[in-house]
Amino acid sequence: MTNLHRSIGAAAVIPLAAVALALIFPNQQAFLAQIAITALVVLSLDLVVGFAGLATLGHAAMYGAGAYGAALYALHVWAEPLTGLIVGGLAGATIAFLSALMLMRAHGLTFLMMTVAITQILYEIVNKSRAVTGGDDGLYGIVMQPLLGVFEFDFYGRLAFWYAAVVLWLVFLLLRHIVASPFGLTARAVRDDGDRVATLGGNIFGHRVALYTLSGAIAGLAGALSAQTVQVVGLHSLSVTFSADILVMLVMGGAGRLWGGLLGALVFMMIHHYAAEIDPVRWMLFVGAILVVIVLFLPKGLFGGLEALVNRLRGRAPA
Amino acid sequence: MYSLIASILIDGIAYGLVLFMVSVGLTVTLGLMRFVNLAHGTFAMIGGYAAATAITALGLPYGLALICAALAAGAIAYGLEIALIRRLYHRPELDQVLLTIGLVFMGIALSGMMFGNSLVPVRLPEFLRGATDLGFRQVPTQRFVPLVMGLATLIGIWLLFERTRFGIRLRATVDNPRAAGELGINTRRIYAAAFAIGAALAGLGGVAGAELLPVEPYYPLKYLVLFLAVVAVGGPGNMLGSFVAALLLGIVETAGKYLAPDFATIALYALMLLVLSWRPEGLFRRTSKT
Amino acid sequence: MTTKRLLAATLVAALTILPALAETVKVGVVGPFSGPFSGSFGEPFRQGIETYVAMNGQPADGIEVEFIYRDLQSPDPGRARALAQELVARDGVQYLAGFVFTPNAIAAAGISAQAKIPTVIFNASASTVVSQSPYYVRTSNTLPQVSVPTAQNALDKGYKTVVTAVSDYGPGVDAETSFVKAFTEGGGEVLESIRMPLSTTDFGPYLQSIQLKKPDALFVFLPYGPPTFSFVNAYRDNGLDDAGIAFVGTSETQEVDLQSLGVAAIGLETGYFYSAAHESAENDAFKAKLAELYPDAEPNPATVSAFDGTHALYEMIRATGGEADPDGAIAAIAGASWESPRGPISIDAETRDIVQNVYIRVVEQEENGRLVNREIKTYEAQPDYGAAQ
Amino acid sequence: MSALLETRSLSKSFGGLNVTNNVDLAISSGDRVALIGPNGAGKTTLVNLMSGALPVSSGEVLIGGDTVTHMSQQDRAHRGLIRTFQITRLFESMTVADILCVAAVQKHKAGLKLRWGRARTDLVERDVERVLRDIKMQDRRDSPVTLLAYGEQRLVELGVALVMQPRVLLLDEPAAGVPQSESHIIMDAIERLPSDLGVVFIEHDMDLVFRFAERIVVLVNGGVFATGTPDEIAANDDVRAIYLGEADE
Repeated sequence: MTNLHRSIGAAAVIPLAAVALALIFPNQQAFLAQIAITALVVLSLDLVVGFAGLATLGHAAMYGAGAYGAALYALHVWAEPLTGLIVGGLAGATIAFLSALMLMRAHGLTFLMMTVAITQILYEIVNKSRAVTGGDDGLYGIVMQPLLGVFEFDFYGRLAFWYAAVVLWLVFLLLRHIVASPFGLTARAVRDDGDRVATLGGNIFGHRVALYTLSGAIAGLAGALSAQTVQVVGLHSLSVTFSADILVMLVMGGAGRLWGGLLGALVFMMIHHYAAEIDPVRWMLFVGAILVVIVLFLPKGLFGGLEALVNRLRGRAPA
Repeated sequence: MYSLIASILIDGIAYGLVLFMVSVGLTVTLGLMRFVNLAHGTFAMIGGYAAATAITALGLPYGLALICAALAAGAIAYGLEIALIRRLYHRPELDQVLLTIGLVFMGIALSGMMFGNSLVPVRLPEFLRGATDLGFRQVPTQRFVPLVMGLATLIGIWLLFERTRFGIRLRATVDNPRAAGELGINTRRIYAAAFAIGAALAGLGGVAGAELLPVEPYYPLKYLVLFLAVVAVGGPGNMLGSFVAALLLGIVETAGKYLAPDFATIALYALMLLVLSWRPEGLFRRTSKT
Repeated sequence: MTTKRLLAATLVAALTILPALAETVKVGVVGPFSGPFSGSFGEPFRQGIETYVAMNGQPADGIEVEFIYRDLQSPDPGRARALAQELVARDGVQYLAGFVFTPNAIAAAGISAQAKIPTVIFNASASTVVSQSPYYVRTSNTLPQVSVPTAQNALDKGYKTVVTAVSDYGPGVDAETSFVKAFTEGGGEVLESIRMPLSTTDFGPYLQSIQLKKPDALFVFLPYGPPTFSFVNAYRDNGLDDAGIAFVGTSETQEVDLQSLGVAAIGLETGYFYSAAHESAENDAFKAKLAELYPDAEPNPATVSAFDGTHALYEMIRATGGEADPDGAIAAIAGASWESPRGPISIDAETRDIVQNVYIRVVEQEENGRLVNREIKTYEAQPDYGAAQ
Repeated sequence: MSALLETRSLSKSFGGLNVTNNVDLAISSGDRVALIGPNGAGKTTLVNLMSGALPVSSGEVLIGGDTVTHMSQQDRAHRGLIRTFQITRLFESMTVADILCVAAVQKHKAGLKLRWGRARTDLVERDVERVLRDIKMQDRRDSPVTLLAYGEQRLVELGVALVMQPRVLLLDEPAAGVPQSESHIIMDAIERLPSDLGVVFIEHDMDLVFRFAERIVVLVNGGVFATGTPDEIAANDDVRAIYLGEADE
């Protein structure tokens, strides 16, 4: 019973947080939509970094694939959002699957640099295919049909936020389920000691490919959300810089925990946004210092720190 | 035809040596010490600013400015090692990523405040400016700086790591810190010194490469991928590997520029993918036992 | 239905906010105030705005302008849109300004068009940008605008063959396309067009292979900062000047980089819209005030674009008496013309894009050792040739 | 009936150095074979070759009469060949039950399943509970493995193998590093192994060897030096000279 209560409670956190954010920041819905979309990519990144133990600077490849895929679909095929979302997810999954075949035997710095190489090659290809992608000027002119045929995309970003938040919530619930599944359990084991799982008959390569593809599909969904709500897709979505940003958010929140990714995205985006608002010139000094402080004092990231705090308040020993 | 091949080799090697000089410090900190040092570029940038200041403001000759660059980068790194970095050696790699990215952010903001957000040229002495005629073509005279420094560094590092007590202790320490400590090696000091050496090399590289990678606040992030590529392809911790990798990457990108100008970048990254798929540990494994 | 309701909501919001802010007109300025482009764009934007304000005070009695700066380091359409939305909805800005990168400007166009926010583009240079919102105005330039007269000048100088080498991104491709078109239509021959990846650091090989083709001239477009620095040095150090291959550029010698380029830049010829050495009372006054406010600042094209952009904002604010009247504001600026520090400029009534002189300049060293872009020829009242294509 | 596990002229060399030399072995159902030999004799290498962790240089490995020489570890595992490690390799972030569950999931090839479905109740949990009973660790079920005593960790290492219900079990020094006071729990567990299981174990502790082994294979310099019953080996002067004498020191 308690477990059931707890899991229902956990499932309600995202909707409650979304409502709270919408009330606190009523005039910044487009920014909130950005947070939700970024949280979704960070969540997908956690599958690779936290649950496969592989640091990557190439996650933008799948996000970008989803964004361009959904944008091209909306421009040339059908401007219906939900099918576009599926297209984006498929595009991300395809890129992830193809690169996984090459990547999933590597680890460490080698893996990191291979992801960088793949992302850079995609970036260059998209940059050069100006006729299709708009190159560096970006792909624009996307006008989406109403969501479910009813809700119009407004320029204040209200629908954009709720749309992104609902997708984020559903994906989060799905991932919670997956993390507890045989697949998720095996993922943790593979992260801890992949070779050991092989001696037990586990198909490590296949498992990693599946995990990477799943992660790519989710990153693709996030890319599609971005394309549909921003209505412009730029090369930024395929850049190593973007990959690095989301990696920082994940580690800051706490890799290996789904909540960590969400919290990291929210807190980093907020700090960045407000620090840059207070001092548009020197905010990086402040953000840099915060990262250093987090590493020194919260070794398990923000979520780990939060958990420890809650446990202490409840008078429990930390697990 | 021959002159084309010669040109590819000359430009490729010259560029490769620049790549080697700017990455060699990272081979020490990331490769040998296994600290995920994404702030490597920050130390190169510090070296660049130090040299530029020494030349422009203090009027020092280029040679002395190089020494200033190494000292400034090394000293700041030494301080950071003691204050922050040594706490992170036993922490997960991702924590090291976060810490060094934090340092990079702070370095960007601070250098922008101190030196402005535009690039700062490291003025060359008269005899290093302009072109040198090789008969069939000209090469920039400045490229002799990374050539000489690159070879000197390679030999110097080899001597330092293979032929001195410090080198033996350093290798013992990175291979097995506990055993090294039991043998009476002051592992903390060895680590601090090695980190400072890595940063000092970065500082030198920042100056030697300043013609191609100009010094500016965003330097550490802009060229990070380049540094990492050299170390990964060469095999982390292998000095000779980094040297060969830098030359290889330099030559391949240069060949791309001559033969398929629009696709030079793709050629470079495709090569990286191939090499790393073929040899996941890099071209050269670390020589000492793991 | 929904759109109407939203417009109504906007109107109500505007009406409820406005009385309280009757004297203050807010302008949101979005640009790279930190990061790799802050030196070449963010800082000049700010300096241009503040210099204009220092020289002209407030637009009218009882109207105060407040500039709200928002940092947007790089092309990131999502963030661009979010910042624009927030500035409009939360901060209640009547005008937007800034925008360096084309994708960012296009992303914000949706907000500008739907919320009816007159916006002055300080840089984003793709021809299409201004057409993305009926409330967009541009005070910088487009690449065709400066490349076409530069090609004309190359023809006039008798260059028969040219190789073009541009950075492989939007502005580079625009520059290449318009230069090649103008140069070949004028009877010249383009031997090769090279697009160099944006991440290129070593330009030596490109210049060596260009040398083998022995063109009369080399047309170049590179982004400000490090690429330009490396390229110009490589041009000298690989002996292209000795081989008699003339340098034909546009923004490469602009003032933010010029002193860093050093002696390597002397003699380079470029066609662009502003030189700090432009001789006019307006330019002298502008430079004097800039030097007073920012002793270390170089007056450069981005500063002047922001300076003129601020002028455009003032014109619009004056014409509408500080009230929210987007159509009135645009009507007031479309077709306007004035004397800028760069020379005479006007805003095309149809396209809302800038029409200005393009000057052919050559880099000279002054007695005090400083380098300047000396204007030697003027192509008057150049439109955006890209819009016609 | 063919042997459960067989090697034929199995050899392995690392850059000219022969670490395994023409080894012929056959393990049948119910066998208890001890692999002994001085340090560096190639015992662990032999286990690695049999389990597929290392590629062979020449020779063959057969399971149940089928050649598996070029098969991966996981395929050999599914054919009933399971090994343990000299240094415990357990999933550090997990509890005892989770670790056993990982093994059970692999056994049922459910590693890619996104739902537990019937796997949980019918198969996985049955396997996990069975082994927990077998190794007598029901009370440690939900303990994080890193908090266990080392002897208990070794027991879990053995338990992981038992979940797989192998036909042949390769135990690489099952009691290595376990303090004397705890070693009996390992021995008891080994004693209770199913009688039809073929077991090969590397062991340095001669008490253990002589207590369990029905056959002893002495490896020296990568090759089989002697084979025989415990009594025969104990009586073999050459073995005594080379190995036992050394071990006595």
